[in-house]
Amino acid sequence: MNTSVNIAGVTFKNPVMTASGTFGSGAEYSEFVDLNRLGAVVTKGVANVPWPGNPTPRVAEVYGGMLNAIGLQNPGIDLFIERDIPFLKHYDTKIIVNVCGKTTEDYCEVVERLADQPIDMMEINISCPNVKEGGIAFGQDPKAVEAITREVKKYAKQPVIMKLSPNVTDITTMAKAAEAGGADALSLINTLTGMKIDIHRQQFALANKTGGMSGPAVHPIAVRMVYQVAQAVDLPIIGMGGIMNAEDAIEMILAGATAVSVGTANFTNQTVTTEIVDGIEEYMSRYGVDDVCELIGAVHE
Amino acid sequence: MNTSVNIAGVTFKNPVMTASGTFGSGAEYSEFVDLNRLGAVVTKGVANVPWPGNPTPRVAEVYGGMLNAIGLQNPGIDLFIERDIPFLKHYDTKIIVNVCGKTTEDYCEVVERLADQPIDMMEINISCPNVKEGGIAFGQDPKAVEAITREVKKYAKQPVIMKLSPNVTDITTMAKAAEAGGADALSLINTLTGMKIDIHRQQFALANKTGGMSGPAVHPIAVRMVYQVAQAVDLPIIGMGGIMNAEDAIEMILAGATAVSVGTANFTNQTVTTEIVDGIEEYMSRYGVDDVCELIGAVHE
Amino acid sequence: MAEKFREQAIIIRQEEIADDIYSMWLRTEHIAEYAKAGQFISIYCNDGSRILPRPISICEIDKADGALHLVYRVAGKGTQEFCKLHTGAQLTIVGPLGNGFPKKSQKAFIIGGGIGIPPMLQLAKELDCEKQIVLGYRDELFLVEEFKKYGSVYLATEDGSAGTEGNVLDAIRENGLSADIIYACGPMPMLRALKAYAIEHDIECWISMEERMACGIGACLACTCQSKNKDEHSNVNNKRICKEGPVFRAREVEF
Amino acid sequence: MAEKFREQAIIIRQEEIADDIYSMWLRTEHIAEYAKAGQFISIYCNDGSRILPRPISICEIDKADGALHLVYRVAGKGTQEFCKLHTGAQLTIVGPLGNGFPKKSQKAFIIGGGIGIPPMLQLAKELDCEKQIVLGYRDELFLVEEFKKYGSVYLATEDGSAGTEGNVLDAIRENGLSADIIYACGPMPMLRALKAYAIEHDIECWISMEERMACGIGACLACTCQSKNKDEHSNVNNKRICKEGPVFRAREVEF
Repeated sequence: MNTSVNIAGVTFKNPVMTASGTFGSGAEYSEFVDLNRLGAVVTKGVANVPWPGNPTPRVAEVYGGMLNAIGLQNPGIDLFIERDIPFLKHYDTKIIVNVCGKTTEDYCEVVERLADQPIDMMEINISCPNVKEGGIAFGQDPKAVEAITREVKKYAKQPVIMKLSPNVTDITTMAKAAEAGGADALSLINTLTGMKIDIHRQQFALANKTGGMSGPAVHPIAVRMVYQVAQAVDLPIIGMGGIMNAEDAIEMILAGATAVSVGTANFTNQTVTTEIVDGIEEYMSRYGVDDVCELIGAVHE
Repeated sequence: MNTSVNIAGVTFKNPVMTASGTFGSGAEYSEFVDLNRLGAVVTKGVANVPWPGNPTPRVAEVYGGMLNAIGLQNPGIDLFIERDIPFLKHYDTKIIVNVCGKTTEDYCEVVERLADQPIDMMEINISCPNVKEGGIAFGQDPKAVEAITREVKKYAKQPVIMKLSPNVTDITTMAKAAEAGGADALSLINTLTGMKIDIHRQQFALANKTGGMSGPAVHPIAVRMVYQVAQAVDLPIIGMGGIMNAEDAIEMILAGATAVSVGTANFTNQTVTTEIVDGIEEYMSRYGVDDVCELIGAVHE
Repeated sequence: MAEKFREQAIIIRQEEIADDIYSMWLRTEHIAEYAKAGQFISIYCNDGSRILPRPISICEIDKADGALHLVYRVAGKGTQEFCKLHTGAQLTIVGPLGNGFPKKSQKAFIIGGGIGIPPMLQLAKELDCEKQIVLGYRDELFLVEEFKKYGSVYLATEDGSAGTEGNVLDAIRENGLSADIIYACGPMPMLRALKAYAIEHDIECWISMEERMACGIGACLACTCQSKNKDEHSNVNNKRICKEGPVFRAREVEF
Repeated sequence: MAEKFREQAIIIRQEEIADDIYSMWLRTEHIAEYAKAGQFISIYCNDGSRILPRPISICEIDKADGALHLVYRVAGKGTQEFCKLHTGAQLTIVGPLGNGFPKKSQKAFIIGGGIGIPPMLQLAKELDCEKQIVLGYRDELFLVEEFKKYGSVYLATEDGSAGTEGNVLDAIRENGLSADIIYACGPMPMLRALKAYAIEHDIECWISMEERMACGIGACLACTCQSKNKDEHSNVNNKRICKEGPVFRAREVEF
């Protein structure tokens, strides 16, 4: 039985990855999960310099999900290269580094620093506000998506995954823009912007007022967008959004994803990633699927 | 204690309404709920002619919510005027008629037929595909939103509520477009487009492939959009999206809604609407709120 | 206007009577009193992640005891939740819903296929006529003894492990059976075949249909089926299975 | 690397010991064995609509019996769910999490305020020094008898119904107490006042902090607090309450 998948020339032992921001750089979860069993670890977004993030409360639970406004707190690329990459190199898994920034220059600086590092791919988080363009997220404007993709590709030595924001009218225009800019792969969906209000204190549950919504509540929206994007572009897709178990992961693959990222589910069950690896294999044997690639986009009417 | 609210000159005994499409014209739920206790009944979308709707399956349950692709099946305006309006006139509640169409002409025809009817307001569902514009929904293009609002207002004798789609990059541009077109009020959110795949049959759960997602899972997105729109325009807002209880309703009002519509929750609990009316009153007495209007947009940092 | 109730029902007992097929008796306050053969109830999950009711057909009604007998297949997470509940556990239910079977006096075929078998039991009990009960299974049998109390029972199994190898129509032919009216519930292909059989033999045929539901009471228009003629309520060629159905004259519906 | 476990714990018993304050004893496989005073566990809800764990501080540890004592306030739907569970019910828990209190030998103030009182009990039991236990309540008392076993207990209540009318510092002053080290858990204003008191009297002060958490193990960076100096892990002036905390030297954190 083959469970390995190939994305932009990189081979993953299985299609199960961790979603950026939910798994740190793997150290904390390595107390519960054998990282060697994962297709890849996608690290928390790293910027050119350390970011302190937002004030607390940074998270709030919502029905079937959660809101987060961590504010991309990260230790900066220097410490990341010195500490986090060497840590992950001890494991037999692929390393995908998520990159965030406030300006195109920020992104390019990080990508350039990573160019000669022993990592397998980079994932560009374009849901960050573009401070030079009045704070609208790069990922909400097709021109900005194409431009940032093209710029980043100039400096990248590893294949580049553009991570799309779902807070858009038409996800396929963003996917096509990334493709036009030279993206090697796409990942979606990032979080949906939500809000929670404490009716007793009549205050926002998050210090940041709004937060990114994730968890099983957003899964049907993620599946729809992955399906639409798979129909619209030729790039491989890493599907994510509310995947809580193998069934959700397989649903995402059937919709057109070559691999999946598991995020919020790690908070509910520390060992969910390896359970999903096992569950996909069980599904394959139950239905006589020899190669997991046969499942990619296999949904039909 | 005052629980009545005013929207575009119409006074509602309380801020609790039914969400279009979930409550028919009230007949079925009148076996469980005293319609006289509701602020308003918002009827299922009606078109100029009868619509047969989509093939089945038309609904699928998802985590904390549901998908629907009913396809706006409706009996057409003639039978609606002859049967449904007279039925509702037997009750001491306000009547808001939801209108759908495939072209601007369709909408205007229905609005014109309703002009001399004893109804209190009209709600225009602009999430329907505009068949003359390649099927993109009216509600996903600000120019189309302003244009359809302006056209409808030419024929309307009752105040017009424009119902906004959440499947957009920036809900405030749609709200401003409706305001520019002369809308008297806004209602939001309509459903979010989602998809579910049956991994065992490897088929779409809905005959229509995609469906509109509703239920508590979408509530935080609805609260966020209601808050954003309340900051952006001066129109009264009817907030809806995953309201399951009085707490959710109050949260929506604190975010800036003058009234709320309860939809999917009716499927979970047939008497939820009147329970929410009671729950809002309990909240008001507990916190010494004399007038429910004091709660509108009262959220603070 | 039919009486409908929302109640906290209490599980009297529950057991697995075949692979993934569960038999549950519920004590109700009012629903059993008003229920008719062929109607169904909505059962709500206790887990908040599942917000829609599960429509479950009524297998038996014990009016004296105010109890309902349900026999259902575990088909998803909701029924998975129900089957784990024990005596004394509570379930929120709404019913009775839909219209039941008419009760005529002609010589009758009472036909059930798979999980469409349970709803025929109460009808078999109530019908006062010559009853030929034809039950179709994949392999494992259930409720057969219960049906034998009310008429002559003929079996069909896909694997031939019991009765006629094949479907219910094969059993009817093999046993040379005939009747003047059909009452049936089961998978679509079976219902299609019975509709054709009824037209061919020019006999009355009543079938109970199934579809994904949301409200269960006729408001949401999710569970429609196509009707031969324009429906009075919908004003199009659609009928609501939860409201006008689940029992229809086979000739009235297109499927 | 500290041992952490994910287990199905079983409720030994649970009772409401004050208005909305519940006392629950859990049997664990490994967690009690490794737990230290001042640590916490994550408790998961059984209802699928709630996906995040509830961090609950450890009140007492019975290593011989492999049991944990938790005393928590019903503050939302999750704790509402927990408080309804009876003996024998199962809960998924993860722990022990965070770092506990250090155990010094100087004359100590053990100070708890409100729902910050329970985590001080195991420390009171373990500390081997002169202990002055100061507990602050709004009105209704709980766990007082338990604390009396381990030291002299001084009370403060907002309404004056017991002990000193006011807060824990009022009780310290009214009773003319002094100590060389403070261990404390409670509301922010109390912790701020104690930090100031400790600086003023130039004594060591250890506080246990609280914040909204998601992962509970240090990965998600939700439950941070500002640190005086740059934190080694975060590389900014933030520490993770679930990982570097919940117990901090008061001087190390800004709040």
